[in-house]
Order: sequence, then structure tokens, then C-alpha cells
Amino acid sequence: MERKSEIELKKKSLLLSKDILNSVVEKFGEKVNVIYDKRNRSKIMVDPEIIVETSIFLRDNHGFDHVESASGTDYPKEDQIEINYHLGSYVNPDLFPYVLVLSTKTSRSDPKSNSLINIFPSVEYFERETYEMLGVYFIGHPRNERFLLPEDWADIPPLRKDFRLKGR
Amino acid sequence: MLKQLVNPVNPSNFNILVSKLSDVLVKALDEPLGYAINWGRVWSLWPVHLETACCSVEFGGSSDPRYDVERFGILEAFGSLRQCDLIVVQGTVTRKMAPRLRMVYDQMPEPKYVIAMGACAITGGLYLDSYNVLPGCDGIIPVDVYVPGCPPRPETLIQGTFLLQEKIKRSKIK
Amino acid sequence: MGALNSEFRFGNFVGSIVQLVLFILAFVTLLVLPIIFFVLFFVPLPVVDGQVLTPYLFFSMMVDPSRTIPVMQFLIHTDLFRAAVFPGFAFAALIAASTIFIERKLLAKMQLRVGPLYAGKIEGIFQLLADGLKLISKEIIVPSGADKVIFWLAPIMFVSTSAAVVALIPVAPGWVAADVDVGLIAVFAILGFFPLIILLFSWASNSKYPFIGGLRALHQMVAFEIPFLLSALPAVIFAGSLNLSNIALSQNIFWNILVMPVNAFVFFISSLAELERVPFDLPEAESEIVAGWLTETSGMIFGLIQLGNYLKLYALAGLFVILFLGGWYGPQIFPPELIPGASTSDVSLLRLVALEGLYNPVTINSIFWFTVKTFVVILLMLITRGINPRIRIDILLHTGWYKLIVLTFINLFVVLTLIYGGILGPGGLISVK
Amino acid sequence: MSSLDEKIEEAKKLSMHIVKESEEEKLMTLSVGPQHPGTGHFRFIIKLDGDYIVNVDLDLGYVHRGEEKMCEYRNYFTNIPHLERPVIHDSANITYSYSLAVEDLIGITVPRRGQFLRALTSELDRINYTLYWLAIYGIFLGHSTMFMWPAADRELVLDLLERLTGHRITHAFNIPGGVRNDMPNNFKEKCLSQINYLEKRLKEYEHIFYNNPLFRQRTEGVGVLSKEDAIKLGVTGSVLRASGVPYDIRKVEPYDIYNEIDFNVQYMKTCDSFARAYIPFLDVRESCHIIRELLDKMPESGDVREKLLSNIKGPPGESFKRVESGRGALSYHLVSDGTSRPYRVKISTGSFRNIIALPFLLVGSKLGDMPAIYWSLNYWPIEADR
Repeated sequence: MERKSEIELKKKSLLLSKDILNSVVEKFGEKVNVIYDKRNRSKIMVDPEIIVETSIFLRDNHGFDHVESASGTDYPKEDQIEINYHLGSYVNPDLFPYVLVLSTKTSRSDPKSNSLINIFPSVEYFERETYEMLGVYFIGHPRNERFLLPEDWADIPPLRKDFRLKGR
Repeated sequence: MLKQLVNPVNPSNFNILVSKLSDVLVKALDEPLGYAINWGRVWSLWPVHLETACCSVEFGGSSDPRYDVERFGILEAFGSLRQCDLIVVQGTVTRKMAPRLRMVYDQMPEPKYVIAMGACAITGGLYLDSYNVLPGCDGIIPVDVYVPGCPPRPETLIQGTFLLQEKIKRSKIK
Repeated sequence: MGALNSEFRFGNFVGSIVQLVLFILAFVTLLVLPIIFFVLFFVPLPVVDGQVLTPYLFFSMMVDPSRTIPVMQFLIHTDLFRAAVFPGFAFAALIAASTIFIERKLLAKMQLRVGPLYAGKIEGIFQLLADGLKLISKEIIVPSGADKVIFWLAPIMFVSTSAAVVALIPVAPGWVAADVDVGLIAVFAILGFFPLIILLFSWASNSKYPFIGGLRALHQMVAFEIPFLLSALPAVIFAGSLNLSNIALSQNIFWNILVMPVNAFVFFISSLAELERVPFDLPEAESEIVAGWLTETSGMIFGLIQLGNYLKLYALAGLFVILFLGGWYGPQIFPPELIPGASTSDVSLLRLVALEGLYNPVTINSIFWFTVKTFVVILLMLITRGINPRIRIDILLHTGWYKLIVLTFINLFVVLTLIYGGILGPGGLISVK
Repeated sequence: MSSLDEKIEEAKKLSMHIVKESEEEKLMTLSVGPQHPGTGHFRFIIKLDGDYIVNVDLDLGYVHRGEEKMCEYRNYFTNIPHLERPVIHDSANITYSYSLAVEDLIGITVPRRGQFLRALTSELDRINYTLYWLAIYGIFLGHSTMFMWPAADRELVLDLLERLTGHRITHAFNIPGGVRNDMPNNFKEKCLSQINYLEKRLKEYEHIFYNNPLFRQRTEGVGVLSKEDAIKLGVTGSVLRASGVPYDIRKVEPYDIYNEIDFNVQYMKTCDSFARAYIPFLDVRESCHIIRELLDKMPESGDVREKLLSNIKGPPGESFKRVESGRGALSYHLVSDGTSRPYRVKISTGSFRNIIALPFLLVGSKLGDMPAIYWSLNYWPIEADR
């Protein structure tokens, strides 16, 4: 009994995610890559220039209305910083368990990205934190400034991989 | 001798008399007053409301009905730091908090005492290698009593205040 | 200036106090007594019970202790004694001190705790002494840029103004430090000083939080002044006098609270607001404005203001008793003589124990009932602290200006109807003969 | 394109920093915290126009300890002790989420009894956290009895947790693969009796606190966060549910055993501070119910833990797992590069997501409402700073 409902849920979520991913790929074509599509989680990688359009498309057509989390990951070998937005929905009950990872990449030497603050106001502090911790400048964000670290912080952003902890 | 002392023409002699008298007075008053005031300080330690990190949960827990530090005259949830005489450094001191901690210490009236609560406040604890954490608060303010634990149980904190009380009892008043 | 003994015990503390007393005794015999004799030679002294009061009389009192009674009788009728000791400052301070202790214990019991326990062996009875000693010996910080004169003066003004209110409260027939004919008006006039003092002090502190607290205190007290005064009015109409003693005397048949319960309630609420107690402790709201106008107080300045606050608490509770709870009236429970047959006895010690001549059953009874009633009112004021959260300033002002003022008129009209109907009041059916 | 501009304008209307620059001189600036009885470990700078707040600027980071960086230097198991420090009184949930993420990464499932024990600690810690939160809410509103009562009953829950896990608050009980120990003897009876007692006490709290007219006056209609705004700001947990969105991770995305548990999602539609203060209280009631059900359905015996190597290597990949903690969704984004240490750990906490609503709610309200609004947001500063 339980197992059956489990399988049904799984099927439903897969169908749902397939639907969303297909529509995004259809709209933006080659600029979107689907990285993975697991149960209730899928990740798409978009080109930096269309991040705003993609998020508007996701918000208006599929009902993603907030970010669960936004963060960045430093990849020094590829000379890139990956920025992830974990999108979720409070409006669409089908999307309640579903989290879509919208990610983009920016270069490490001049990290810049378009801010999503006008589409999802909930990214405000997440983007400020990412700016501080990884040095990614968010174009359009009103406050790219000191947030969590002390005011006199003069080192490189701490979550970069070349920032080493003392004694490690 | 007495004639010399009370001779009003020579003011230095009069000063000697006064200072002798005041010495006698001080000797008589010092010990009982010292006892009295130290006794007052021992049973009336009001901690300042400054939370540096997560030990504040156990600090708050120590004033709950089971541990009830008001038994020992420790009144918590006090408003202004001007009326407090004890800082309990509740856990990790970050680089951002350190200047504020010092500022709070400087603003408190004398006499003031400091308890470093938790491993982080003593050495940095679990966060020893973190980039934003100081290795203990004793580089910023002088610590009287160290209370180890991560976090220390309320009983341990109470034990720490006992040690502080012992220290106050043995101190000289100014 | 030797280091203190590490054997720090309460007994040692008492021992040191005894040592201090012995020292003072020696000091007195060697220095003070000669000065007294010197003074005696030139200064005329009052005549007590047919004898001139001289130190030689004291020696004779050691032999016959009952001879002290006339001296004490003389002393307790002096103005200084009344103002400073019995119905005045010392009595009120004692009640204030016990109020603080009772408050802490009562709150602790309400909150499933034990409260102060170890300072002074028996249930932490000396907790207040410890706090006081600590506060006396603490550094006093005057903030930079503060108006030093006002900063130092305001706490003293606060205490003396509280003491002035206390001086107007009668505790028994004839037992009042200042028996003025416009007693009630005087009380309200003096209470009107508090907002000024608080505002001056908060301004003198040169800090933001005290300033907000001071403004809040001003708003609050001004808003509650009018219902406060109006709620006391029916009692005045009843008694036909503003004299507090006369108001109390007018209630020998029934208590005022029976005909004006609404006004008693309004008076109680207004006095809570006047005292800045929970739920009206907005000027000291910790979670909003640190400690309000007390933020920059340290050491004895804080201690003095607390003392003043609790003196005020006693004064207003006493005023409530005088106005509404029948003053000092209560069933006579003290016997006409403390020890029967002591007056005819030859043993002078027995006469001393029986307080022959000093003991007045009616007065003692009045004082007893007054104190009991005052403590009941104080307890009511304390209990509100345990069961209520803090109110917000706009709700408070709304309550003061709109609701309470209207409520006071209800009882005013009831009382006026009863008086013009010829039922109550001076010359009514039920009234003081 | 015009529609995009319109939407951006609309979003700007929701902007959190309203400054009337022309009236700057009239304003009074107050720095609230970090040494302030009304804040705790963080600071906000408010500007006052009379009694009204016109601008709020948050200053976080007083307890920022760099947990995310430290995670990259420790392996999957040694990360547990420091990861639970941000919320030591809700440590079961913060490690629960981490364990789920690690298990998702390496692809194991926890034995059935272990899942029940995890849920049990999680619920007990939720009660523990919420009672502490309630105590602080009481003292923030000047109600000292309401500080003492929940704090006293919290000790009973702590006794249970100490018996179960070995420590009062920092348990380190939920680890990748299951839980550390099995339940001690007689735990079930003891737990049930404590829960029964707690439910009786909850009624008394309602009498003395929630039904108090003064408390209602201070919170009802204060700090209204409408449903639309709550969704836009992406708040979570009790704040979201008080705004009328029945979103509980335990229900919408059941983890471990929660799909077999029958419980209700508590939500209210009044959107004000009272609702935000009342929802966690209702959650405690629901938790009592869940604990009873868990103890009832728990298998009598069995493994509690999938044995793992102490130095497990995560396969390259990502996982994102969340649980419903006392403050809302608590999620871990774990990136692994195939070594025994995580490559990147991002902790997204309920507090960090809820605090975004504070400037939004405080602007335009009175100074006296500040504590009522601030603490109703179910915010724990250390967790936001990490």
C-alpha cells in the first residue's frame, strides 16, 4: 500500500520536473543545460546573460516564487565560480516538494552576475552574503557591501578555495 | 610631645596629629567595612546582558526555576550595563564582537568581574581554526574565572560563580 | 590595611560589626561625652516630666528603666521624630525595604522558584542589605557631556520628593508628619514634581535611551494625573474636607470602596501608572529602550532612585487605604493594657515591658490596621507584575485620556446623587455623628 | 520588455529600505544591540521619527564563525559537532538535515527503528527550542512569569533528551547512517508521562499568556505580513504558516518516517504578530501528538544505524535536503568532489530567511512594537550568522 503510493509520488514528481525542464529548454534552447534530474530535485545551468530572463520565465510560467537558498561554489581548476539559486514555490501545491537549482557560472578573475533581487526579493541577503564570501558582484543589487564579516576585513573573500585556514 | 602636637602655630604638627588619628580610624573601620562591602559584593553579582554566542542558552537556562541563580543574588535580564558588575562571556568571541566586548567592559563601573564561559571563550574551542574567531577572550578583557564545557551546564556556571565569590572574598577593597 | 582573612564567614562579619560598635563606644566616651558636657553647660534643655533632660538622667535610667518612658513620650511627640522616624521617613523606608524583599520572594514563588536564599542564612533576608552595600561601594559614572549638577541633584530630589509625599500620609489619628488642611491637593502637587525630575534627569544624562524614557515618563504621568485626581474627588466630597485625616475619619461607618468601587479601581490603575510598575513600566522597558531613564544611572544613584520608587509605592498604597479602604479603622484587637495589672505593680521592669503610659491601644490598633491594609494593597500592586506583560505607549495614553477619565465620572455622579438625596455625606442619613 | 520593467518597479515598491531623505535631520538614530536587552547577538540601526520607525538597517555577523569554510576541512563525521553549535537548543534538527544530505549523497537508507528515533529527537528538540523561544518572548514583553514557566518545563524535556542521547542540549545524536545509540530502558513510559504533563501545562500557558488581554492588545494587528508579501520575501516556518500558507516540510516533502505519521499542519490567516506567536505554540501541541504516535508505532527492536566507515568518501555530486526545524525549513546544499571531505557546504537556515521580513515589518510601526515583531519572527541570530 505504502510502496504503491511512494511509486506514484515518484512518478508524479518525475513527470512534473520533466515538464518544467522541457519547457525551459524549449524556450531558451542551447543556452540551457540540464545537469541532473533526480526525484524532486533538478538542476539547470544557464548562460550568465539569460539568468534574469530564465528566472522571470520560471516565476511567471511555473510559479516559482521564492529562493530556498542562494550560494556560490568556487572552482579554481576551471577558473569559475558557480552561482546556485534553489527555487521553490509556495503557490503551486504540486511544486511544494520540488526544488529547482538554477545555476550560472562566472569567471573567477572578474566575478560579476546579474542580480535576481527584482524577480525574487528573497535573494537579498543571500546575494549579499555571496558577494562577501566569494566576491561575486551582483549587478543591480542595491547593497553589495559588508554584511557578516567584521568591518575591517581586509583579506580575500573567505570561501574562495585559495583562502586557507590557519594551521590547515 | 603632646604640647608639640597640639601647637597650632606649627601646621605640620597638626597634620601629623590628624594623620595619626585618621590612621587609627582607618584601622578601626577598614576591617569591618571591608567585610561588609565584600559581603555585599559576594551576594549581589548582577551580570550584564551581552551574549556573544551559543552559551547564552545555558546562561539563560541557569536562571530558570530549576537552577535559579537568584538564590545567590545573581539577577539576570538586567537592563543597563551601568548597574552591572559581572560580564559572562557566553561563548565564541568573533572578530566583529571583540571591540564591542571591550567597549562594554570599559563602560561598566568598577568593580567589575569577568567569567569566561565555555571552551570557545577560553581557547576558541571547536572554532580554533576558524577565520573569524578569536582564540579566547582573555586577549581582550581580563578574565577572573574560566568555566570549561561546551556548553557548560548551568551547575558548572554556578560553580564558576562560587569561585568568583571566593576571589571577591579574598580581595582588598579600595 | 591588611588582607582579609580567607576564613570569610557571616559570623566574622557580625564580629567585625561588633568590633566597630565597640570602637564607636570608646570613641564616644573619650571624645563625644566631653563635648556633650561642654554643650550642656551652655545650652538650655527641655523639661521632661518635671525634670530637666540631662545625661545624668540617663544614668538614673539605667537603674530604673521605667524612667525612660517619659523621655520617649517626649521624643515621639517632637516634630523631628515624626518627620524622620515614625510616620515619616524611617518607617516608610522600612516598609519599602520589606516590599522589595517581599516582591522578589513573591515573584519567585509565583514562578516556581525560591528567590534570594543564601545572602544571610534565613531565606536570604539580607539580600537587600547586600545589594545596598554593593551599590554604595560602586563607582558612579557620570556620562561625558552630562549636566553634572542636575545629574547629581536629580536622584536626591527624587528621594526627597518621595519622602515629602510620605510625610503627608497619616497612619493613625493624629499621627502624621505634616497635618495640612489641603492634604490631598498637596499630595497631587508633590506628585506633579516627578515627571519634571525624571525629564530633567533624563535630559541631563546626555544619552538617547534615557531621553526617550524620560519623554515616555512625562507622557504617561501627565496622562494619568487627571483620572488620578478625579478618582479621589468623591472621597473628598464625602468627607467635606481635603484633609487626609478627616477623609479617613469620615469612613468610620463604612469604607468608601463600597460606594465608589469604580473610582477605587481607577485610582489603583493610575497609581500603578504613576509608579511605573508592570504593566505600565514603559519608561523602563528593557526590551525596547534598555533601561529607559535609568540607563545611565550607576552605583548609589540607582540605589537612591530605587529607594525613592519604593517610598512612593508605600505612599500611594497608603493613600489608597486612606481614601478608599477606611484608613486605620478595623476591629479592636489590642487589649486595653499590654500586661494586665502592670500599672499597679511595683516592679518597674514590668512597667517598662508593659510600656505603661506609652501604650495606647487605639493608636496601636490604628497603626496595625493601617499597616496591614497598606501591605494588602502593596501585594496587589506586586502581583500585577507577575501576571501581565508590558503595555504599549499608545494603548496606555488612550486608556488614560479616554477610558479612565470617563470612568471616574460614573462614581462621581453616583456619589453626588447619594449626597443630594440626603442619604450619605455630611448631615445625611448614614453619616458621622 | 515593458512587462519586465513593470515587474521590476513592482518589486521596488516592496523595497526594504525606505528612507525619507528630506526628513533625515528630524530623525533620531538608535543603535539596538549587540548589548541591548532586546536583541541578543545582533544589531539593527533604526531611525525614529517621533515614535515611528522609518528606517531599519540590519547588522548581522556578530557570531559569524565560518562554519561553511570549516566544513571543507573536516570529514563527513567530524563535521557534526560544530555544525550543531549554531542552534544548540535545536541541535537534533540541524544535524538531521545534514545527515539526510550526506545519506542522499552516498545513497544509503537508515534502518526503520533509527528513522523513528531520529524523528523522536527531532520532535523533542522542537519542543525544547520552542519553549525557550516562548520564554524569551515572555521576557521581551515584560512578562517575567512567562519566562520562568516554559524555562522550567523545558528542563523536563531536556531530562528526556539527556536520557536518550547523553547530553542536555548538544546531542550529536543524528549522524549520517542513523542515530548513535538505541533508546534506553523505560524511556517510553517516562517520555509519555512527561508529554502528558507538558500538555497540561500548555493549557496554563494559554490562560496566562495567550489569553491575556494586554498580550493580545500588543500583538493583534501588529506587524501584518500579508500572504503575498510572505511569499515574495520567501519566509519560512511559523512565519509563513502564520501568513496563511500551509507549508510544512514534514508534510509537503516527508523525510524518513514522516509520511506514516498522521498530523496536521498548523496555520492561521490573521498574518499578525499574534499568529506568529501562536503557531509555534500550536506546533508544540502537534509535536506532543507526533511523539505519542512515534512511540506507538516504533518497532520493538532492530538496528538503529547503518554502519559506515568513519572516513566515508562521497561520490562526486550534489545533494540538497531540508527538514522542518523549529524556525522553518533548514536545508543543506552539499557538493562533493569524491574525497572524504565535502567540497562545499551551504547551510540555508530558517532564521536567515525570516530576518528579511524584519525591516519590512518594522518600517512604519512604533518603537514599542519592536520586541513583539522582532521575536515573533522566530529568529535565532547565531543560526543566521552561522
